[in-house]
Amino acid sequence: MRGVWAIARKDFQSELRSKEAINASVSFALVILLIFSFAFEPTADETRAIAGGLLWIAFAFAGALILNRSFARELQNDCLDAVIASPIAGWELFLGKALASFLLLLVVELICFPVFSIFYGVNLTKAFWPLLLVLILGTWALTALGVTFAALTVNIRLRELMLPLLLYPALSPALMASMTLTTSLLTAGVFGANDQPWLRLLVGFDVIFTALALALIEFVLVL
Amino acid sequence: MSPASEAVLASDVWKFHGDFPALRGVSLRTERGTCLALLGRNGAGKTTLLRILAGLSAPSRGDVRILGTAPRLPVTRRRAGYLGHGIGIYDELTARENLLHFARLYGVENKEAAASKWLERVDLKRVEDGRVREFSRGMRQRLAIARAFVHEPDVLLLDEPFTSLDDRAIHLLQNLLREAFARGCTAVLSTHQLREALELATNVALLDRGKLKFAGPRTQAMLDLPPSIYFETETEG
Amino acid sequence: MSKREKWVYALGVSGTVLLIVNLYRILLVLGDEMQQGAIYRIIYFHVPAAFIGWTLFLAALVASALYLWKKDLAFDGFAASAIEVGWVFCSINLVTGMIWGRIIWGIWWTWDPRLTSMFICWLLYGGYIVLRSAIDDAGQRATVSAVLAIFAFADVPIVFMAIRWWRTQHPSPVLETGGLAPEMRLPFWLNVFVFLLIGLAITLVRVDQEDTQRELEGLRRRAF
Amino acid sequence: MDKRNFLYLFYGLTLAWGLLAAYLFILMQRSRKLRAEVDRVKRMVGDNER
Repeated sequence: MRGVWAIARKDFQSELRSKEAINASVSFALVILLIFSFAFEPTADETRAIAGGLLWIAFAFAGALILNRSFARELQNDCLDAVIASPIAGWELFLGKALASFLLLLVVELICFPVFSIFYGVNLTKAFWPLLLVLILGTWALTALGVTFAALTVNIRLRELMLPLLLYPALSPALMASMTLTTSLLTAGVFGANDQPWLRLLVGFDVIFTALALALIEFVLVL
Repeated sequence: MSPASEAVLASDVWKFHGDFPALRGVSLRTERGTCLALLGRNGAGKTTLLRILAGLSAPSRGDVRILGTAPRLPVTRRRAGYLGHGIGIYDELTARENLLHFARLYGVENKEAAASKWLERVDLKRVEDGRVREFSRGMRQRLAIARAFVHEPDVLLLDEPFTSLDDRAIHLLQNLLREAFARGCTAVLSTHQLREALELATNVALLDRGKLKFAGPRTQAMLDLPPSIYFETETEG
Repeated sequence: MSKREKWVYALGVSGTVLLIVNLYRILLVLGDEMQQGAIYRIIYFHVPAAFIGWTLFLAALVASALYLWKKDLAFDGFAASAIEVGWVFCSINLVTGMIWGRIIWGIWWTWDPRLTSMFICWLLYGGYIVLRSAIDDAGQRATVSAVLAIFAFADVPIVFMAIRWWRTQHPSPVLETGGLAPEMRLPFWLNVFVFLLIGLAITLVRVDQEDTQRELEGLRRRAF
Repeated sequence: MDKRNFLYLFYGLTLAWGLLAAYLFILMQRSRKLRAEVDRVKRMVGDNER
């Protein structure tokens, strides 16, 4: 576990120092929210019905920028080799990176939330805690898959293009669940009767892909 | 301490890139406290072999032991130091943070003391809080050396350590290595800089197209005329 | 002729012969289905294509896991071939499905659970094929794509489940066709078999190419 | 048989087998190219080793 903290701490620290990914990600998310306002009448009731969808599309697209950086950051000066040669296990490296990316994504999302709430006239305080739960579960799904795929694509040509190409189809069940749950929380303020299976699906997705990533990451790192 | 007397033991190591054999049945053994210079042309398999010894890559066939244990085991990696082609330090962090990070990864007992000690040794103490991004080339290289030594490894695996170094850093590295050998540390280093390497080496191994062409103690003749090793061994083969 | 080539010809020829016999039965002997007319015959090709696609994806999953275990590039070659051929059958399934939908539902595409999940899987395995083309080193390509194949297949059941719940409030345009009539069963399963033979034959051709590719990469490195 | 539906059945089958044929065609091309390339590189390696 010591390695997990060391990696997470280093990643978080160096990102906060350069703010490269986080600035790009926040601005991108805001641009997406702006563009959506062209496509839909922002304050109409129908828009509220798809609010969860809009929000998660913005998060997923903006998140790819942060996830791409998580392993790409180790490329300069061949730091990845130095880290893999050190005595930490593959799963520690994965968890550390995932934890740092997860926190950074949460920061981006928490910045976007109030902006979204103002621009689209959505009340977020009505169901804040359940919303936070969905946010955490959905973001972890995005992180677990995203960091694994970032590790897969880190050494290849077209890295920036490959990650979204692989990530979004694979992520679709988690995105659907997050969108449905967020929408019903934003409209009704509570989980609806049909939401239980979605919540279970999201938790299951998180568990399955975290476990797979932990089990397989060592193969990806040591060729 | 494991009972094995070899620091590095490779038995019949093969590595394939697709169908291409980058290493073809390489067997090596290095006693503790010695320094093995790994020579060979570009593409002879030096880097591949060192990456396998460092646990960065798995051999396709054959077995590797470092200090008696498999390279990929955390126990082994804790006692090995690796310096590859890249310098392996982070530009956004300060010199001190870099060393602390790696000390943390290696589970060094007293991180702060270790970082201070090695910053002192490579003469970067006065810039310890400067970002590496702002460092000159020579300073970065010295920091990289400190990074490889920060956990006091028993086995050092150095890939072309002298190639990108300036004179000052070469001198520093040679001194640090001599000190390390004195306390029983073993080193395997691949190199093109024959003179610098041969001054340090106690043993020499020559790789050619993935095969071990020659392995033996370094002789005075090699030191007198470094390139002669290529001719000598080629006629033998 | 190598042993593999013999198999390719044997599978290909027997598949083609059976296909012609079966096509004759399907097109000229069997009558139209009552509600759908002639178009219903597309299910003889649509459904087997999906079956074979999935069979090949499953085979690729097994081969990928075996590669990670044994590190033998032959498994990687097979996995890559199976996924590529499976993806082609997946495309056939989607295209024939769209044409059937145009007649029966009046629209080319609908975001119905099955269509959507098939489309997502098509994208997922398409990503696998693109990813392979972006990696030069054979060992790295094999490892990375093996891990991706495992992730992709783990995703499939979740995608299916999720899509089934998705947009349940929409009226489903699916016209339930019910079970197959007895006289349609034989040609149907025969066609599944035909597709299996043809799919295997193509996969073998593709495996052969993977071998050649590997030999070529080895030769190229030796040339320098 | 229903004329209109039959036309679409025809389209469907043509597309299905057309796709497969196109894929086979691509495979053949690829095979030919691979073989030519192997021959070329083999000759190159032969020259190198002589």
